[in-house]
Amino acid sequence: MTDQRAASRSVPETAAELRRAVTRQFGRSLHIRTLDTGSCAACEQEIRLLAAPHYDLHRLGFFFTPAPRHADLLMVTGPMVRAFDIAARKTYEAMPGPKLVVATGACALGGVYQPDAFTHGGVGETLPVDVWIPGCPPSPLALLQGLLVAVGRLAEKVQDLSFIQNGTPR
Amino acid sequence: MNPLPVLAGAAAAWGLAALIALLGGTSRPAVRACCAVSGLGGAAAVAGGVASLLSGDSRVVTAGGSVVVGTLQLQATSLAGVFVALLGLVAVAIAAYVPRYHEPGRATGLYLAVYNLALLASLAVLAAGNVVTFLVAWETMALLCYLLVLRRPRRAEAAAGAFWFLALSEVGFVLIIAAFVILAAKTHTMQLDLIAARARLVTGGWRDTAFLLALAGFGFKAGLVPLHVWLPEAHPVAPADGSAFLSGLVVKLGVYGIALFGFGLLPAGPAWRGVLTMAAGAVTAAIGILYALGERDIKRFLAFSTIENIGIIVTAFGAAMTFWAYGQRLLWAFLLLAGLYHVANHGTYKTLLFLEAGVIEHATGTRDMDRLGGLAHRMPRASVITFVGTLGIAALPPFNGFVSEWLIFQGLFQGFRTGSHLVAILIVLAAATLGLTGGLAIYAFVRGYGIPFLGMPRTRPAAEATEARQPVAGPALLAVACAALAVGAPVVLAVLARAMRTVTGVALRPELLPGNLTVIPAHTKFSGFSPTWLAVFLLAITALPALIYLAGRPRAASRIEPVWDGGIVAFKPRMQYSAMTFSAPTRVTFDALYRPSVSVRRASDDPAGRSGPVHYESQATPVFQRYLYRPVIRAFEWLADVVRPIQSGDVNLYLFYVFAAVLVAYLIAAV
Amino acid sequence: MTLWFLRGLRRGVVTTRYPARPDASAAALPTPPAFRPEALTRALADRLAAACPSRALARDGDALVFDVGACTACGRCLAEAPGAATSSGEFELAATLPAHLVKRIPLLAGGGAAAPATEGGSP
Amino acid sequence: MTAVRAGAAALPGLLSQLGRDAADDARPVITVAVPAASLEDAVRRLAAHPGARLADVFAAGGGPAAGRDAAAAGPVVLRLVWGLDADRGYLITESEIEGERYPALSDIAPAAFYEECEIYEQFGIRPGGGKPLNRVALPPQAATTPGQAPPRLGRAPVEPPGDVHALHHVGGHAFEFPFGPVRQVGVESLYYGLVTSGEEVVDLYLFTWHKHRGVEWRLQGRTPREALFQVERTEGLGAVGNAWAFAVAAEAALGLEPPAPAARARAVALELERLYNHAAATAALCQSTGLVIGQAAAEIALERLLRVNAAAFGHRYLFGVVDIGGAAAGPDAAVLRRDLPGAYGELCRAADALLATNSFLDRLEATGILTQEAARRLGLVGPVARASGVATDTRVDHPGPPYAGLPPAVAAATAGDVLARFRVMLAESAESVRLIGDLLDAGAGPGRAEPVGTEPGGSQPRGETREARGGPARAGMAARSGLGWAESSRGEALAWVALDDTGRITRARLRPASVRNWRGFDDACRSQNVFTDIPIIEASFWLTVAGTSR
Repeated sequence: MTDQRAASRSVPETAAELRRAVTRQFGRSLHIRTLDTGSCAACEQEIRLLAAPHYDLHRLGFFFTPAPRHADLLMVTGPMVRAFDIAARKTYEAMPGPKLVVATGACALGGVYQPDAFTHGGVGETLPVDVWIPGCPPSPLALLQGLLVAVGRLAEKVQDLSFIQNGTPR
Repeated sequence: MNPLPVLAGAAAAWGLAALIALLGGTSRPAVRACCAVSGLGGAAAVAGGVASLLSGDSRVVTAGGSVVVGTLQLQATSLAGVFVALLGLVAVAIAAYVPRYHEPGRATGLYLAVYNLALLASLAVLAAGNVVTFLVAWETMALLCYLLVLRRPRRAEAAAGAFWFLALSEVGFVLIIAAFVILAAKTHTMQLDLIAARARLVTGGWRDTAFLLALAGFGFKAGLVPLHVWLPEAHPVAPADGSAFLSGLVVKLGVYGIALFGFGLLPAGPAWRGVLTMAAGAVTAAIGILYALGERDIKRFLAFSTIENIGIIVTAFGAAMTFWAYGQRLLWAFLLLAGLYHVANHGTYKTLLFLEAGVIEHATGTRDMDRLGGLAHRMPRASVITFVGTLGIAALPPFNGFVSEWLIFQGLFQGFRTGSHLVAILIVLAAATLGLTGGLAIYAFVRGYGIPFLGMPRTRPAAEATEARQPVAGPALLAVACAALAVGAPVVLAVLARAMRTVTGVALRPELLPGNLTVIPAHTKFSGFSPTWLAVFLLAITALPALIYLAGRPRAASRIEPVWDGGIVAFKPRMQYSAMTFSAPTRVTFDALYRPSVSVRRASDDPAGRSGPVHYESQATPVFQRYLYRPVIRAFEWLADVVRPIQSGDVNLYLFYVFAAVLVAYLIAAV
Repeated sequence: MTLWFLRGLRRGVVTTRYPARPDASAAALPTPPAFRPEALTRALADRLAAACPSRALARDGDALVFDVGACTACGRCLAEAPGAATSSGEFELAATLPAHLVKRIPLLAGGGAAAPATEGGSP
Repeated sequence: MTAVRAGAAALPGLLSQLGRDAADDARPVITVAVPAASLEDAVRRLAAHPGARLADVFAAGGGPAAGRDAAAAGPVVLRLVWGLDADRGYLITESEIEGERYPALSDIAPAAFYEECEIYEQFGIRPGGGKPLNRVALPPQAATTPGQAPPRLGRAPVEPPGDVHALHHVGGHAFEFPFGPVRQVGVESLYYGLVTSGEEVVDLYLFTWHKHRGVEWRLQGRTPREALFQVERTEGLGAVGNAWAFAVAAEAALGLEPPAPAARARAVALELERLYNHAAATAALCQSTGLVIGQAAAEIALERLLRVNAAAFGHRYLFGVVDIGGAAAGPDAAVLRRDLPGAYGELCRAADALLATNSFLDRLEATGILTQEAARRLGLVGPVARASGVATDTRVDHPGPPYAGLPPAVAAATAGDVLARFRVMLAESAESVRLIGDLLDAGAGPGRAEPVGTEPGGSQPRGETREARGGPARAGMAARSGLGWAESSRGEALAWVALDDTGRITRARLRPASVRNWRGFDDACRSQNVFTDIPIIEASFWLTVAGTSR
């Protein structure tokens, strides 16, 4: 039951606008819900370690919440098994807007599985992804960077990288 | 003003109503007419009851007599006033309820006739001026109630429930007769007020015997544990208004009997008498609510909760008597007042709840909580009304149960004024028991309301329930009464205080109501509160946040989303707490009382560990039936076999029996 | 609990200063490859594409298209062409658009090296 | 490895011969062809054989791999893998099943039940006796909406699953407490049907199909080395164990023998994996008991161990270490010698403090008890089984290189509760550290045995392999097949591979330890627990959903 005007406001078009909305609404504190759509459990382990003493994401104002109702950001791992569609959709819809989706790990980015009868081969086609974090699994540091990029507190770095050794002019 | 004529009017109205029902019960207009008349009678009874509270005891009127029933004497007393008023209120509510509840028909006509006569008989019990009148009225009332319970005699469980009722009622009746006979014999009068006046002629031993007999005898009707077993059997099988009448009034007549002996006829008494009564009450309260938590059938559940409330009232009476023994006249009167207040309150909301139980049963075809659920959406009116009753019986402000229970607690907390350490401790123990009871009562009624009305429907009938054409007026009236009895507490207390002056000769007014709507439990400088202001305050603090929200809520997007269910494919009704699972913790904690027998059948016990259907049963043992009543019944059966030879059918032998009996009688007379 | 408290005090702080300061542990992390266009031929690009188990590499004309997102840093391309690919050492790879993760590496070695340098190299 | 074709009658002789082979440590794997008629009898014999346990049951054939046109359906070949722990060998029985039914194995060997369900879903044949099965891998919508039905390894079931699967109906004074599939933060998706009377757990069942990715189906048509990539990413927290088992199977099929240093490198990785898993389990135990400080201490240890992994092998979770015929990466012995003691020391200190914290131990003691009988009956493996007094450890019972040289001491307990599992894990960690030391002293490094014939397909463009998937081959009595096993941190991981003559996989069977041990989980939960104990029990099992629904 979303009236159109309000909907257009609460779900911004561009990720940049969304990030501004997030910063405006939550200041610098954000609550994170994770969603495993068929990962190999390594990504989950790395996400758990984010709260461990070595990385302690609370110092950056991030918190984990088990209830999507309280979540502002959804960290999705795994290649989005088709059997999981309902749960994924329910979880995303249970989150209040504005909300961010972070595709986490190579599976979620379409690296390990190809689209077929079992999986979508990535979360991109099921959920509106705002930030993509590569890695198999992405290390906690990579995850931290991804989260900071997601809330616009760190500039995206990869788009300026060429992956050309000893920087041949691009 | 003399209330008797008014009460006579009520009696006449009920007689007339009975007649109308008998003649024209098959036609809807006649049923309506019958109920209208019956309701008028009820109104008259309310008026008469209040009048007798205010104007004190009337003279004893001898309304003629006959060889059969002895002289018929009537008196409107202040002690009975509360009960009379309650009788009237219940009658009005039921009169408003019946036309929509019962389909016209011969059975209905008969039933309504019996019901109105039962009202009449109850009134006679309360207005009885002498022993014979009382006993005759009492027995008539009991038999008529038996017929009420037996509305559907074809049903086995109906017959059984009705039998439990009648059997225990008769046993009680014998004890009551004995009690009255002792008093009448020792005071050489049948007239109740004279018995009260000459009570000091009765020597201590006889007096205590009479009281104990009365306590037991009326205890059967009031439902004191372990004499309570008929309530959960009889209430479910009676029609809703019938069980409302049973719980709302008939059990109160038992309470009236206890009050009559404890405060009217034999006020003076040793401390142990009060302590005993208090203990009986406390035990009754605790066990009643614990058993209520074990029930799925709404009516059985309510029946057990009635037992609990009776326990609370009797505890108050017992404590009052104890205080008298220690010369605490103020607290004596105060606790009697509080107990009577609770009588009125319980009569109100319990009647309401039973009537609503009837609505639910008609709308869904079941009384099993675990087959209901989600009725709040389907039956908004019923759910609101029931909610009021639930708040009342759970003793939560701003409704009436809270006021009277608060007063009772405040009275018990002053046990230290007895000066005796032992007794003080006992009274505080009783208070603690009532505390536990109160807590469990809230738990029980969260369950009793939440399981049927909230959540998702557990069965198709519950999902398709509708409250169109279901009675509303009666319960609604009682809901209003619940609120009025709380908000209008100062007025109620003023009236009751007036009555207490008549009954106990103690003037409570200044200590009780210093004005400004506060209520002081008997002694100033102990505690005090204002039910009225509390109600206003509560309304304010609930309304304020709502207003703030409505004023300041964001105009932006607002979505209504389903409950978060962990992302499962479909959230099913079987995934909700049921009545039995909700109360499982108590079954675990108090398993010594429940003695549950658990049976589990699960596919996963297969050695291969295959998962599949599960069935889990945890049945509480009916302790009292099994360990108390069954042996007694066995013993009587045995006894019957033994004495059968006496009844040989030989006329000469019978003549000899007569001779022997006369001889024995002479000998007793001579001694 | 005092036991735990004291242990905690003795243990001291282990928390990283990232992102304020770089974190030393990042050095040991597996990272996507970086390529040397000078060493890449079409044939080699095809071999790399075949060797990549996660389809992160593909040849498009005279460019090696590298999808960093699909890369699992498994190192098989490094094993396949030690001269042409090395570990990039980049782990801060979060992107706001999938397009940002797709890189075109010109094939400057072997046949037709000059022409694709402009066409293939421009992003 | 000896492959024998014989009837069930020859079994006793084979078993005795097996014992002799075991004497000279030949790692015997015997394959016996048992006709379907005498299968039941053979199962009885083997179930009665001392020290024999049914390690795995799986099927092959029954139609073209990757389930394309079902016209070409051949007979289904049913394989039972028996771990003959006393005789230090494995025995595989092969039976061709014609028609829809085969003798109900789980009536004789209950351990076979889960696999019976799998086989029904994947190959459409079901055990006789008509007992209901459970849904294990394929989602319900696969049954209801035929359009969505994912491909199967064999042919689709003939009977509608509705008649075959048991209904989870809860009756009486209990209700189903739904938990999942989306659960706490940072845990895998899994659905618990938690049947409770309000207090104690009456019953518990698991739905794991939310994560079924059809891995075994994916592996078909790939070369073992390509497949290895997928195998490692099937159960990330068991990457080395599963990859090793798979590699051993492929090596057996290809006739490869990894060089000794490479074998030791694998073993180092495997023990490191065991270490960090047990550290992670400790952290999870603290979390489930609400002991946050203990959790932090354990997580410090865990993080340091993962960093040791990264420094020694280049990957925090040791992906890409195992290779077909050897090890792709070798340990940096210097780094290990320098950092491992410190990291392990963290774990020891955390463990010591935990074992001195009564509020913690009280939650563990007598919680989630799993009887020895149950552990045996359900064929459990690894620390879970060992904590219940079933001391199976393939490193000792079926020693391959390098464990034949330096056998570990098997830690075992009998209590079978959470505390026992915790203690077993701690003891194993100590043993792992010792083993790593010995392995490094013996010398461990990367290396690879080149196949006798050149291994094909290794350098083919992906596109073609997509086409080639499944290929023409029938995975019936495979020409080249092999069985592999490894003692992963969760217990015995098994793999079986059949290759066609181009060296591509026609049927690959992965059986991570999680598949077995989840079956003990509900049993442990039902034993006198209230439902706040369930997270503790789950942590003590430390299984992955990814491993069981693969």
